[in-house]
Amino acid sequence: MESSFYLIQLLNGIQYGFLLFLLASGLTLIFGIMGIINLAHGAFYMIGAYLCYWLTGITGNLFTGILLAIPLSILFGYAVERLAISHLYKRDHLYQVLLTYALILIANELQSIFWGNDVHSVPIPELLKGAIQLTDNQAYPIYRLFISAACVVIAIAMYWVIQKTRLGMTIRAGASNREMVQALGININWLFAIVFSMGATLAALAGMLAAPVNTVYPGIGDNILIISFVVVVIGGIGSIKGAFIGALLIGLADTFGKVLLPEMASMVVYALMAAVLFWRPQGLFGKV
Amino acid sequence: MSDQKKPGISRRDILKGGAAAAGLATASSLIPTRFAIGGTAKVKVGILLPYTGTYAKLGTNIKDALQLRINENGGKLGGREVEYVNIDSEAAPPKASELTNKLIKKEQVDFLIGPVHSVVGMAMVKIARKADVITVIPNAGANGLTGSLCAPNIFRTSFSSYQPGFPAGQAMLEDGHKNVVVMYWNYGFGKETAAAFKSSFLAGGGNIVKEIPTPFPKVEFQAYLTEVAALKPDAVFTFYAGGGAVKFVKDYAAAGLNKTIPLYGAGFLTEGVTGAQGAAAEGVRTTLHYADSLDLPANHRFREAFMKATGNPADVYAVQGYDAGDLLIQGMAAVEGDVKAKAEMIKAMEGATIDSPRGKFTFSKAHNPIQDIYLREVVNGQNQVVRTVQKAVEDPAKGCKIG
Amino acid sequence: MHTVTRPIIIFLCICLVMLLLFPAVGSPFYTELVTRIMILSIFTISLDLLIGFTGLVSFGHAAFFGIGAYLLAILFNDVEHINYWWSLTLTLSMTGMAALVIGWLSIRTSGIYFIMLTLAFAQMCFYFFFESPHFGGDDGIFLMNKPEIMLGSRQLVDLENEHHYYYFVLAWLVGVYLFLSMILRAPFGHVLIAIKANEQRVRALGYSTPHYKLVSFVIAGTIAGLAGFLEAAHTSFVTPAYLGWHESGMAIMMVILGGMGTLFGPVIGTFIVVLLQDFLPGFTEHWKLIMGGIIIGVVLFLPNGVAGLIYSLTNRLSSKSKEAGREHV
Amino acid sequence: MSEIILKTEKLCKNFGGLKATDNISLDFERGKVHAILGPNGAGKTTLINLLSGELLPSSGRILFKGYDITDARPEKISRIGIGRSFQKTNILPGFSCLQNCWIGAQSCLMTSMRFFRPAKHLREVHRRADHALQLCGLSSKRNQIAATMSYGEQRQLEIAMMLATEPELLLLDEPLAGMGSEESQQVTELLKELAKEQTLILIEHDMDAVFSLADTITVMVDGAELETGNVDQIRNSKAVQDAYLGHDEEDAA
Repeated sequence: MESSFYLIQLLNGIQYGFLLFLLASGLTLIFGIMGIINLAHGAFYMIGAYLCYWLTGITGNLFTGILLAIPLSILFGYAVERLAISHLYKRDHLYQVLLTYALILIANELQSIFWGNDVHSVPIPELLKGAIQLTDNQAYPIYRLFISAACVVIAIAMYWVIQKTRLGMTIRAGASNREMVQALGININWLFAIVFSMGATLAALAGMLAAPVNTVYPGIGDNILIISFVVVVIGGIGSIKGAFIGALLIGLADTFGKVLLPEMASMVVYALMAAVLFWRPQGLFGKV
Repeated sequence: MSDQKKPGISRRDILKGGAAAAGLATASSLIPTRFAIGGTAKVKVGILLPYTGTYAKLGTNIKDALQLRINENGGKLGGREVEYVNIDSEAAPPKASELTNKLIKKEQVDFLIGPVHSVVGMAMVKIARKADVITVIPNAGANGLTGSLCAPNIFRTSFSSYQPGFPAGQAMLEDGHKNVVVMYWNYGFGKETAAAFKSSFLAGGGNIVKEIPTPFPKVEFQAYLTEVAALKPDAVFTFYAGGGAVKFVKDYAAAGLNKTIPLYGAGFLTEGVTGAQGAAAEGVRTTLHYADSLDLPANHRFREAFMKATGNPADVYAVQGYDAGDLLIQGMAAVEGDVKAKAEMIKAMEGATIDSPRGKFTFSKAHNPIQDIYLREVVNGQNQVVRTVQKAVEDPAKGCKIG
Repeated sequence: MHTVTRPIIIFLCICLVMLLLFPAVGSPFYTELVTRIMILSIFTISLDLLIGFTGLVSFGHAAFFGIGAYLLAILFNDVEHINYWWSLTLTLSMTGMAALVIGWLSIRTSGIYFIMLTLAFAQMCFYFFFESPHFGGDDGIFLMNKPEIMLGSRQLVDLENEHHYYYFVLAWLVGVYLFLSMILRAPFGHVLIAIKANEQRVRALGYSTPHYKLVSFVIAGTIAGLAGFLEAAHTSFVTPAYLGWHESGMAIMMVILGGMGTLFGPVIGTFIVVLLQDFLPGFTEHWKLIMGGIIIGVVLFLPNGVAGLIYSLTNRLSSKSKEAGREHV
Repeated sequence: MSEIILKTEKLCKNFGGLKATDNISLDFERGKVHAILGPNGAGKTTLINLLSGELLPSSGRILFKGYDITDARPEKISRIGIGRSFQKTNILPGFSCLQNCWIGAQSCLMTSMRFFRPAKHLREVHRRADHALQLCGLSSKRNQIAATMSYGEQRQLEIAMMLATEPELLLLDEPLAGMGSEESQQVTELLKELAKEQTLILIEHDMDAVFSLADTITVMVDGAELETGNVDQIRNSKAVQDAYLGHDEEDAA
């Protein structure tokens, strides 16, 4: 194979990595700051994808669809946090695993009731429909580049919010010392509700952005859940930077695993995770 | 997505379900099926299909079409009323044995219909063979179900993985494609289809440039498409289905590959999903035992009736369910509703000719349809028949010891 | 640390008698269903040894269930006369080895990382069987013949006979229960429970806690393998789905619903969950909605599970004779 | 001068840029009570954690009876005869008093990997556990669940668990922390009793208790050793008064 082949694969890997980052960033936020294992992350992704399909269908435009779906996701995340998650902060991880597992069952049934079991697709807006010719016979869809760009923008925005704003400072403080934040007179319940709905919305946003390339069908959430966890754990729980690096690593490992080790393509990712944790049990950028 | 709505819905469903369950309980307690042979008692048809998860749509269509066919027969089998026992298989293999047992031992059904998922089918057939319950498989395509696992009481109205795969090799050679990349989901169905394709394609002098199995049920194809682009084959043969098929066809078109490298596949690539695939599916050619646009009276009749009964357009899965109903009708008619006369009924079913929407077909010795395979092309979102590739394709039924 | 009080012993004896009598009154379907529940109970009890007693939340325990089942199906795939004792020994020792390797790698981590690492290994095993061309892939693999339990030349138990198999599995369940309660009563078990309560302190008292955790992990894995062995011998059919994370999740659900940290809790939990799965789908198509609601209810309102409920009931009943009738687990 | 049981050589521990332990070289003599004093944040607990293996030092060495134990983990340290108690109560709350001590007594007897014999049949373990309870005056509470005992009793149990391992050297991290005067008195008596036979390394805030118990005192400030000497030397040291009392005033302010 010529070098352009590997260059394009590199592009594929990075692009997949960006998408994985978007999936994992919400999870690591909730993981790291609230100490909650949110198995329902995939359910939020699924809900985002379906909301996008539904609202795009109504409004006829992907962007208005997404703009309408975001506040709905925020509300939904907030409701879940208040009604269910907020009772679990002092409890063992085990109960969080279980409760969020139950949320998956419920979300999947609600999806089946509201939207049925068909496979749907979301049209790509005219503006982003084209493709860039890479080789004589392969083109790269502009929408994929748009997703990558959106992921980078979101990554930078998250970095900015967490490092530079007052909210971010409170969030960081809350992650390291819950009592201290409370002592400073900040309502920790309110803070956690914000973080959770932010995390849920990020997952839903990933679902929305990916909907036009991924199609929307029952069970999409389950497929991305485990891989998101792998990214978060490799990067180190709670580390946005770690999630970014982890996502790129996984994206590249998965892409090149498929090309170079097709027989074991699915195992490569898990083997990478096991190797990283063996070497650094707390992940690449995790705190001890 | 409201949490307010949730209790309302579940309550309503519970009430509905509860009433149905109560009705069912009284019915079965009043009429002890076991002792009543012939006229009075209802015939119990156990249906094990997925109604939740990825395969839910297939399960629903098969069930609706099966009941449609029996309702066309006055809702009766061999003159007896029919009672359906529906169980959601969840397409979950670990539960398959338990759920099959539930139908056979607890509900004591006379007939078993199902499943969609081949692995569930494996477990189910194994039990059904032992319990000697007449079983009609309306979808699951694993070759083994009418191969090494075949039995007198097991019938299939759908296809074996061999059937859409094998003629595809011939079809692609006829279309002039000699150097082909084979891509498929690396699981039983995909592997069997690809193997059948290869056997005819290689025998006809074709050349397989590369075989790319992709992990099932993952839908990240970008790396593979880059590989295809670099290999520059004449065409690509694929096996994907459901959500994976939509994603694959769209990704293939988005990468611009459809302009230079024609895409072929086993029929499921464009079955029931062309709406979601949109323009990307145009020109994709697939082989299958059915096409929506088949110009046969039976097909027109069926499609109209199905649309009227369910409000949904029919697809190949519905056809398979419809034919399963037809097979039951013929079997029961031959014994006039006496389910105890198994040998006689099986004989009648073996000899049945099904006037299917896909065209008339009969059964092989292994109880798999001997059917025509069509080459279809997606035109304006419709699978149009290009030509009949091979008439009366029969599964070789490797390992089958009956007949 | 839970103690087995006298009312609990009476309760367990009643349950045992009911299980002994059940095949006489139950229909063939329910006899078989209870057989399956008892097999799953062996699996969930073994998980409880990790979750409830050692404090290791394994999210990949189904891997060992699946490995046990697969080993039987692979190693003895077309053997005509499978010697039960030999196949059991071989299967369990190999499952134990797998647990040793996975455990050794996982136990270095703790908390969330342990949860995720066990999940990762289970997924690796899942994909190994799922994509491997040799073991049937996702179609699974059949076991052509059932093991034969011979004593000399006489057949001891006929595994083809549902009633025989029922009592055979029941005997295993009781055996595993007694084995684990013995372990937990022994010094080793005390250390495990202490590790769950406060690992740092136990280390400071001179225990090499990773060793204890590893031994516990291997025991639990081997017993899970036993359950897988029994299941494979029962259905003669093994698929990769046995190793999936949904199965691991369901097992955790059963342990918690029943009450972790008690050995009988998981058994109760398994009965409840499987019977609900049997019963609810007849009620509504969207039965998983109800299942999800039940799980949330348990998490929020019944954190100690049904066993916790039984304890608080019996404690209220026997609060006066509490000191007298106490025995340590 | 009697035998040196424990020795540290240029022990350092850094957390990031912070020097929590700065070049500590101390000798601890067998049979003596060696107290370590210092204001909050002086690095006393870090030092104990280094000695007990909870933390690994950044540099320097620790020698126990001449053997290098610098890199040993907590379980190893405990096995070779160094017991420790924790500043925050660190017991097994669901266990009874006796069971808590059992766990301690069992550890060095190499019987813990026994699977089948019920724990209560092991006579030697029983003897040790009982002895430890008796020393700490908890014999009457032996069957009480630890979580239900008073704070003072839990502190005593903390020490009893350590004693059940029958260590040669005891590391006590603020055994009097948070106690009322009466409880405090009791524990001080217990420590005096222990001091007759054992070697103690004691971290304590309570000056009176330290002065009444200790044979040798080391004062630490900002992770470093300020001064080491007997009670009178320390009491009269100018440097100590400046540093320690000065800090105290700051704290009060």
